[in-house]
Amino acid sequence: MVAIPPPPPPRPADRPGPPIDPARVRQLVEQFLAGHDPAALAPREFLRARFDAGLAWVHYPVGLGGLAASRALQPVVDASFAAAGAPDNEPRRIGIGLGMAAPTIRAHGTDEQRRRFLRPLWTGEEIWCQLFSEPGAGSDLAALATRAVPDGDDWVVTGQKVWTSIAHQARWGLLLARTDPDLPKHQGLTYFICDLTAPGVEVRPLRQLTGEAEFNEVFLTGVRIPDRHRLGAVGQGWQVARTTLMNERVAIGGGAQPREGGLIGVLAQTWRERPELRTTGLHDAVLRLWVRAEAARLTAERLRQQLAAGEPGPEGSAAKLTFAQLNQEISSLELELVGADGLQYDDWRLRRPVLVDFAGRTPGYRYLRAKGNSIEGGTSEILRNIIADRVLGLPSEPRVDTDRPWKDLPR
Amino acid sequence: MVAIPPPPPPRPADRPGPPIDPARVRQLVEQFLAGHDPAALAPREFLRARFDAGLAWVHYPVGLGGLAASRALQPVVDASFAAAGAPDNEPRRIGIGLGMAAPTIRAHGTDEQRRRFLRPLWTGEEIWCQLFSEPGAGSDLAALATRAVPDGDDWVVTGQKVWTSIAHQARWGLLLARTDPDLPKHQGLTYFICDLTAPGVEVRPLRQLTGEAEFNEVFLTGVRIPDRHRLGAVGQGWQVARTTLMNERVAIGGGAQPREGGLIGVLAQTWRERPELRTTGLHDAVLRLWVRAEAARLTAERLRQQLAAGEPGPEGSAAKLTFAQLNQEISSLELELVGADGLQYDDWRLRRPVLVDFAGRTPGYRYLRAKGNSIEGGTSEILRNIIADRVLGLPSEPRVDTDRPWKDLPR
Amino acid sequence: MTDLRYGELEQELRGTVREMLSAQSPPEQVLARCEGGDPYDPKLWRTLAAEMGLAGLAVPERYGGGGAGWREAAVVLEELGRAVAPVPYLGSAVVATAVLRAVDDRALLTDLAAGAATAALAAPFATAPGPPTDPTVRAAGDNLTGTVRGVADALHADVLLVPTGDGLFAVPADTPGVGRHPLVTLDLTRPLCDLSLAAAPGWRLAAGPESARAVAAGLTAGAALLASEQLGVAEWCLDTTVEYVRTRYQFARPVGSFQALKHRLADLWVEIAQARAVARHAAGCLATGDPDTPVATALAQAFCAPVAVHAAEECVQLHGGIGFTWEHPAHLYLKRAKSGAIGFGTADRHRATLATLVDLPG
Amino acid sequence: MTDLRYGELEQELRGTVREMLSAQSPPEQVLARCEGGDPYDPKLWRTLAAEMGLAGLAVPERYGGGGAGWREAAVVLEELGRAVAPVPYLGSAVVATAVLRAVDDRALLTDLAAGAATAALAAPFATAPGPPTDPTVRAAGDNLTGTVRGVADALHADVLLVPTGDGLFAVPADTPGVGRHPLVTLDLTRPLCDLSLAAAPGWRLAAGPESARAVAAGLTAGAALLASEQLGVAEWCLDTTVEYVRTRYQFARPVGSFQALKHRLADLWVEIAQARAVARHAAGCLATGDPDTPVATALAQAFCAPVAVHAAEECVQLHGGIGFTWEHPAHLYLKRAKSGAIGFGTADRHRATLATLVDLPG
Repeated sequence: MVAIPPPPPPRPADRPGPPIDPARVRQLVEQFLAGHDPAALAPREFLRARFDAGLAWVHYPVGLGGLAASRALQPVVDASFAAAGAPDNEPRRIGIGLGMAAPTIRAHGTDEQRRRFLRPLWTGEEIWCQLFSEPGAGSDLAALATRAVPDGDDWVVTGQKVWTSIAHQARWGLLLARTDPDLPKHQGLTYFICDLTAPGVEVRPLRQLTGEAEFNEVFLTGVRIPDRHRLGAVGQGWQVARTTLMNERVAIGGGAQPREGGLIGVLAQTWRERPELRTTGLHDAVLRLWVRAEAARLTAERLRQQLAAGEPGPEGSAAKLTFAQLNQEISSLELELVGADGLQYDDWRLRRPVLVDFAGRTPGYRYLRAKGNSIEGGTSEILRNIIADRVLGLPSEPRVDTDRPWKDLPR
Repeated sequence: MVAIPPPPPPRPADRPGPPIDPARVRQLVEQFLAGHDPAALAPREFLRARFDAGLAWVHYPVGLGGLAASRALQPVVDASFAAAGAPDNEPRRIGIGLGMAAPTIRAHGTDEQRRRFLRPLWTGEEIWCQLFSEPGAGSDLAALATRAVPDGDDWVVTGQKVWTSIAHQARWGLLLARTDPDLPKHQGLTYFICDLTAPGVEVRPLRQLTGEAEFNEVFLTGVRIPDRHRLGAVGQGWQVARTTLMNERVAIGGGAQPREGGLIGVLAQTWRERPELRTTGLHDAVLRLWVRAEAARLTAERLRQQLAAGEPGPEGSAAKLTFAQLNQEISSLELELVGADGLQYDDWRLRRPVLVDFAGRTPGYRYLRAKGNSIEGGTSEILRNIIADRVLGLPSEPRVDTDRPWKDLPR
Repeated sequence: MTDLRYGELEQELRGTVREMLSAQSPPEQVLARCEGGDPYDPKLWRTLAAEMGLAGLAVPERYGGGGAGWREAAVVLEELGRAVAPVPYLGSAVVATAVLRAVDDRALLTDLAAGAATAALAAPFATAPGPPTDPTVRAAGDNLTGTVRGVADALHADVLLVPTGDGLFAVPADTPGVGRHPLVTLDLTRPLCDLSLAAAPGWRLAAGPESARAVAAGLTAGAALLASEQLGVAEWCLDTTVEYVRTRYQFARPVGSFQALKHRLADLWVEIAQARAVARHAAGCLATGDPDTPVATALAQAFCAPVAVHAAEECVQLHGGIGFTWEHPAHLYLKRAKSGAIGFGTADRHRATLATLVDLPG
Repeated sequence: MTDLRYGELEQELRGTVREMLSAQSPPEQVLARCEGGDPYDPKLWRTLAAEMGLAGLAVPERYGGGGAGWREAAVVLEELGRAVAPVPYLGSAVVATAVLRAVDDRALLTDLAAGAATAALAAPFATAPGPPTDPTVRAAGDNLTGTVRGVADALHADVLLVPTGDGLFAVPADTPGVGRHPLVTLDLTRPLCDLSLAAAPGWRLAAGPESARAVAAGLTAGAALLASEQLGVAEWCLDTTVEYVRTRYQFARPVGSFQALKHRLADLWVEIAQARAVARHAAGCLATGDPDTPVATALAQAFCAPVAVHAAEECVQLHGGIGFTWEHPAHLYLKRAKSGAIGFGTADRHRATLATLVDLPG
């Protein structure tokens, strides 16, 4: 639940390897499979070997799970492995590691850090979480208060983080902490890799209005982090965090959807299967949402075509904004459509899901969970600010927080 | 098209007269009518006599057309005169005089000014207009640039005013001008009564997107205004203007409406009379607007009941906001409903109407004219600011314009 | 035109109820009760119904009631909505009371007025006022058999008012043959249950058209006055949000100083001011038996229900992360608002009713 | 999935058209033409149609056309919408061209491609694609009699394509027996007229089902590509508004720095980005004869028409007083947008079409 800062400056690319085409990459997978029978090897061993063969994420550098190849080849590799019945690394379960930690470590880590962390990250042996948001720093992430104080070769960290997905299963956390409160807020931050098994780390479930606890609060009390687990220079935390957050936004942008993919499909199905619920007024409402959902789908598709053609557009923030609005309106209408059935819920007991299951539960759950879509990963208000400022180039509001020492800011 | 400043501090009431009840006031009207036969007297003579009898606006002081009676008695008086077939002063035609000039002169004028101006204002012999808005000072009225420079016993005024209803027929204008550009913007203003027949005053029609020119631009070039036509102290213009604008808001709040009064009635009538236009989708849209229009009507009625009971509520700004939204949405839907007929317009020729005739023209005219409802008399954006600041007490935005000399403000 | 203001006595009543509720049942405590699995607060209900005598507000004085009528009950409901209070006021003191007034049942009305009994109409909470639907309970003599799904405020009621094809019956809720099966509800604060009757003995309150009229009176009163509860829900949501954004700082400013939020909250305030007029009109019409009551009731539900939902949704959103948590009571209001938008029929249903009533045919 | 991007050639085409339009027909000049009573700009049309060869973009190469197809014509329409240009491109180069392609009329297509003639389908502008309606013109031999109301782009056309109960006819517009009666239109920039035919001689282009198919092809192309014109209208409105609020100061700040306006403009930008994808999809489907064309077309009109209206309304509102004046061109866009929302059927009509096409029955 954080603001998304401006995109990072492009980092010098890792040395490109020799040109590789789809046929070549398929050949490499075949060669690998010839030497590594997925049916015979333990999944973890198989994945480690795949990483070492450069077939994990082919656009990563050689030696770090990749072939320095084009990112566009990755689906070819994945499809080839899937066709062979090979185990995957359960990408949705380790989404934060793959989507946010890996690009950040790749871009800002030392060689030692990249060697140490990327392999078990990719294989799923080590799960990652993000320790950014705080109770007092949500949209205004750069105002965060968790302190990191140097002590010998360590940093001693104290503070509270919230909205931390999967922290209860994670080994490592991407931690943003304040190392100099006398500087303006963006300048006094440093980025660390925090061992969640270290003394002083306490993870507590954070329950949502759905009854579930998808997230956690993480209390850090005198946690010692060795300086070698600092990512980027002291005071450069905000720049490093940009990489993490940009990749969060891309991750939320999501994959291709068929027509009626997403919640509109659930609504349409109910409409078709339960004619007794239909009224002329609700018919119009269903059609209006269908139109908007289809427009949003085509817009996401257009964005994907542009990205694939190397023409990134600014529609990413817009896609998330629209996704939240539609999910909320569709699930709200669904409850009205099902009427009396909508008065019930399936289960209020505290649960700890790793993934959100919109389709598998009741209309009431969808309605409630969708409320989070406009808060998590950047509120809709912050996304509108981003579009207004960066896409439309509208003048800034008067700012009162960027030039003064962090410690003097009202809060 | 101006912002509405906070309400003025209550002015010490004029001396209250003896208590008067409805029966007594009816008796006074009867006595007056016995001496002044409306069928025999010229309307103007009749109205002058009525004013002199204190039966013009009974809540005004004795000698200024009133009886220092309760305002609630005015409808009794008006009804009695109407029942006798007496001429009225065409109140809609002289609305600015009655609604804005009169209360301002009454509250801030000298005794001489009140004696000079109120009688011909009320009888309709002298029409008034308002010279406030400027091309560069719309929502931010207090930033206006028209300069008034003292010269002997006169002020010499130069500047440009816009959105001036009825200036082409008016004798007098309520003028707000800058007398000290070195002061912060609210402090350097002075309020004048401007003779529109004076040399240097040029009135030009200002055409709207409807094709009509309801308004005017007024160019003031070295116009001399005697100091005795200054209303209030030098530098007190903003305080005086508050009285004018508060009364504008009350005037826009308007009278009681029956169910389906206003544009919703036009839409409902079309719906009923032209069944061939109906579709299920439009049905829902019509019903939704009917619900909102009826809610708005009840809200206005509640406000009126509160005002009548001496409990003024803050709903005045809200009523105007809602009125604009509903007019715009209803007229928009009406165009969609009439379909092919909506592609036509009645007449684009430049006309100079004094009153807006929503019901008498085509759906296209209603659609276009309603666009002005959210601009004129305070934009909807300014009204939302007012509600947020004064009703909800939300914190102010950072201000950059209130403490610096007007001449140094960016514009 | 009905009087749309609040009278002095109504304002006093409001003050008393609000004070009691904030002392005895703040939202945090309601949340704690919900977590315990049974939100119903018998002590609170006793205070309201018996000690303060508010269950009898709409019961005629000759039966020991306040004789004050629906306008006052509506004020109580505003406060109950504002406190998201888990008591069966709407079901017993409004719906059942209106039913019993229609059949002029001295004994039960006297018990209700005294707070000695709580009653519930055995109809699904989602039932809109309107033409009667086929009853799902049949009577064999005075013994009733059948099921009614999703009934509000019945779980702790003493007496059930049961419509059947053979008239309206009263059935003591603890009679053998009466089963009450609690549902897991979206709204944690208004328990629903399925009723099953297996030859449960009762007694007839009315037959034929009088029975249908009584049920209709109950549903109309419920729908009309639910609007006031919704108004209270909306008011709490707006007030709480305004307070939060005044004190929550981001970017070194109170977030309530950001104009986009200010405008949204201003729009919400406008909606709520309208909902107030609409709800007062419905209560006023009901109180005076105004012929406009059916229109006023349908309007109230078509307008006020969505306003409450909108207010609760903005409350959650503008609280940011904290509004999405279980520990903040905002969600109790969201769930109450959204369920209330289905209770006594959806806004869509009420717009369809209006189409007929005000001659805007489809 | 269709290609939703703009190709390089399309971007070049856009640049050329935009440059020409901003030089030859800025909005201020369009306004001046409208004030003169006849907005049609024959010189501009000659430049577009004959000199730049854009009228023939969708005419097959064998008839001297560009053979490029509908995607490129859609780009031209975006620019024409952006310039609110008073030329009959939609009527002649899209609708009539699609009709003539359907009947493969070499002679007329050749003339259209060369810019030597302008044609119009004699159907009311408000006609949606869909089942054919009863023709209002009847044929006696080759002589046509009847009236057609509210026809777009026909006032200055050379040839009228007239559907009758007896097939589709071509009628030279200057033939005796043809009356064209200009209407006072809401949209000042797209003239409409009533056509009256009194035994006007023509020749038959197609009979029976082929005639109906040709008319349907014309209306579908018109509806699908009007979305691109609407996109252009919306883009101009957003761009112009953004530029205005950047430079208009009130309260010593650019009004575009006020967050409420920023959020509204951000929302509008999001809508327009969606309209772009939707309009590209419709043009792409039309270009490839995709079986999804009917859905894409109905979607395009259901979505893009309201976006253009919304953009134009925000443009007027956020310009404050100046946006409400005649002298600022914003109203030309408002009128074009609102009339376009009726042209080829309203969004409501297209939603009803979608209900059938995507199996969401009422």
